[in-house]
Amino acid sequence: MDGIHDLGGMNGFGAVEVERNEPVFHERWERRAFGLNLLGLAVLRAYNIHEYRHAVERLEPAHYLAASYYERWFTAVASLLVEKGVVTRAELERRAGGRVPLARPSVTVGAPAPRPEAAARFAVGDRVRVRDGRTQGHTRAPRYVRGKRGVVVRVAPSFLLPDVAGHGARAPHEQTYQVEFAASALWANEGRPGDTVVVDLWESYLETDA
Amino acid sequence: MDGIHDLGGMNGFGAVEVERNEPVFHERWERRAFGLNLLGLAVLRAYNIHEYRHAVERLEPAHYLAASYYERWFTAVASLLVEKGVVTRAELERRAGGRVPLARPSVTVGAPAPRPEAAARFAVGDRVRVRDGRTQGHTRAPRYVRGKRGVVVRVAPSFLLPDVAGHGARAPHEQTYQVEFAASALWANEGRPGDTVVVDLWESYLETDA
Amino acid sequence: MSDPRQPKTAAPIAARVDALEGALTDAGLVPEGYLDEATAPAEDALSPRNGARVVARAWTDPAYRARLLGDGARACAELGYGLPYEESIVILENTETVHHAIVCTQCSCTAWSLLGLPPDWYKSPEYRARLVREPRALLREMGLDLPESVRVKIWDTSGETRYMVLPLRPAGTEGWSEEQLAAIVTREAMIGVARVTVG
Amino acid sequence: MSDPRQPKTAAPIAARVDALEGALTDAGLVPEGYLDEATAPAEDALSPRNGARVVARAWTDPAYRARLLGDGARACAELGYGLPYEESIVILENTETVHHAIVCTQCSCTAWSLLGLPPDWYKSPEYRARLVREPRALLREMGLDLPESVRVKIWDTSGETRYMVLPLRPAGTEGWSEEQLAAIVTREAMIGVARVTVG
Repeated sequence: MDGIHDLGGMNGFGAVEVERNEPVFHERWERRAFGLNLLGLAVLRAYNIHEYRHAVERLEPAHYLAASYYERWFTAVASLLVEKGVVTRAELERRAGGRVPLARPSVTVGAPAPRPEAAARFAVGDRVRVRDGRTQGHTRAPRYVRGKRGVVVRVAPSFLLPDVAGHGARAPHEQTYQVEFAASALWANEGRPGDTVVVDLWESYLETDA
Repeated sequence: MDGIHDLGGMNGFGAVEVERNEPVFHERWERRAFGLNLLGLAVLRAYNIHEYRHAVERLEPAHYLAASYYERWFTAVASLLVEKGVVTRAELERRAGGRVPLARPSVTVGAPAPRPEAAARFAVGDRVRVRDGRTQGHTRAPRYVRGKRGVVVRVAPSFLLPDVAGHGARAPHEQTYQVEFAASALWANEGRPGDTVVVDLWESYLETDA
Repeated sequence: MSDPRQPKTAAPIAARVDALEGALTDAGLVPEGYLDEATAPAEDALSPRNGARVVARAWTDPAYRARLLGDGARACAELGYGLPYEESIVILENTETVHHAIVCTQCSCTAWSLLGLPPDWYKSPEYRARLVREPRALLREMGLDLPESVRVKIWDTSGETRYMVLPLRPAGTEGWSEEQLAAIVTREAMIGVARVTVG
Repeated sequence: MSDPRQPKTAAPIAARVDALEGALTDAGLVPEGYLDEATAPAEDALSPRNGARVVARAWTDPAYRARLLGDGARACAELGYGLPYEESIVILENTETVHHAIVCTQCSCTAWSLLGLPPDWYKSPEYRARLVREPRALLREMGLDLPESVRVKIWDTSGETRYMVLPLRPAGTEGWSEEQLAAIVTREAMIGVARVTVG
């Protein structure tokens, strides 16, 4: 989905604030929220990591930007556990004594699973182009590289295809690649010659750059 | 700029709520905010409409999405009047009895003014492509048509080039065009054949589609 | 703004607006009565009733309709609408096979003189984000279910040209007066998110 | 969410988290002590000290450095780091002419086992938005001014592979022990937003 989470290259954001001697968790609830996701993933097995990422992306855009990292984290976990029928929103709100905002529902069942390839289609040095496909579901091809041309710099392992797995469907493993893009190809005159961005992409995101 | 304001085609937004018998202004402050912008534009002449639009775009992204229309409107006006030295933020905050969030500063002086063309370069029926340029300043080429191919359906009047005028610089008038894009060209498989989107674009945003 | 661990609570918006008005007034920069006078048209002269009158005339006078589609500004001026806020206007004619709708994805531009100041739904991020990408689904949610045979054409008000939709005249209005017709033309129909209906 | 005229005030976040923990606990879905045990590594085993030890070894043992750059996972395992959260790891070697930095634009993925859970600045929209587009300006703001002669290479953690930067060993550390060296290697340097410095 072209969601608010896909922040790469967005303008209008200010300074990065670095906290000195930052603790791992700032408050107790952050640690509990962290743990509840581990519970949902590893113990309850109510959802997989791709569904979790997609649930974060499905937060209301205004909520996404206003919330801290662990509030987004909690909201995704709570949303999935409500969607999967493990808990009800009514119970959460009764216990919390107020509103518990959840993610918006998924609007698609996800991409159809492509037929697995027998072998990696691309090799190091191959010139590729990122397909300018669109989905309202989960994907990991950032908007800023869609339609852009790059070069494969590493053939990485195969992994579950997020576009399918993110919707809880049975997903194939698919080859991934690190693809290097010239900054000048991504950002026109802003990109400095020689500077590059490397993005990790699944094979079905790519086509040969003819 | 690739800002939060450039919402066309973004996913993750929900239902459009239509209010029955909606008043023009819901509260007195909305009307006053509306009037203060007319004052700044027409009486004080402290800024032009393009600078105003750019100031709205420069709101912190989280503030932009959380604020109502007239809160964005007010914030842009207040920001410009502070930037132009008409009022100070300190005075506003003293009078308001609290924080008055403003837009983030402009990060560029804007695009250089192109040499004005003697005549319209494109005609109705011409196939054009939207340049995939990037700016961190004001522009009115929405992100969703950048790099896309369309057809000129109307040669519209010349207007001040926002990319220059939005930064308070002396801007040339430039030819504008209504350009029609196939929905399938913009949104891949999501676009229905026959459906189109028409976008109003300045001449320097366009190049001949060879 | 993005870290709620450091809440930077803003003053109430009404207090912020008052602060700016007060600062400008005390600096002598606000002419006496200006804010009332300058904003009065927003609740009066700038009204969708203007567009509705233009539509009703076009429905009843084929020659006017032709002039309106050929030169919208001149045809509006004929009815006394000078379009002070619109330097360029295009009237979009709905037909049995093409449906037009208007949006401004980057802000909320509209033809104030004909449609009035835009309503909240038009200014919402939801409408701005979705109309260009999923027009049929969004229009259906808003109550307008378009048949497959109709092509949808969305106009994004990204420049200085403004648009108004000339809706289809509904059946059952044969012989109605211009005033009767104007009374059923809604702002929603002139933006393209509704049909004009009778009763 | 976008209309403050209808404020939908949420319960405090701590109360929301407690509500979920309580509901799951009362439903018998939380094994006794699970939340404490499962989260303990986050403040202990998952630490940038691990990455720092790997870096220090690579600085002092050229053969290890070669193995690390060839097969990061195996070389980390040599030092006892099994990388339970990382299925694929790539070590990025900074040189006098290439500077690497890591980001995750779409969420906040990182190599937990080597770098620890990521800090707030890494997870901020500001860092995620800006690093891929204006790396030099952002790194300068963060205190790292790179000369023109150095190429900048940003790695967006968009897939399942994780990255760690192998920083340049600073001058003035000749003869230091591995432990001394590990002590000056910061998480920021292993993400690529800082140099390793002495004193």
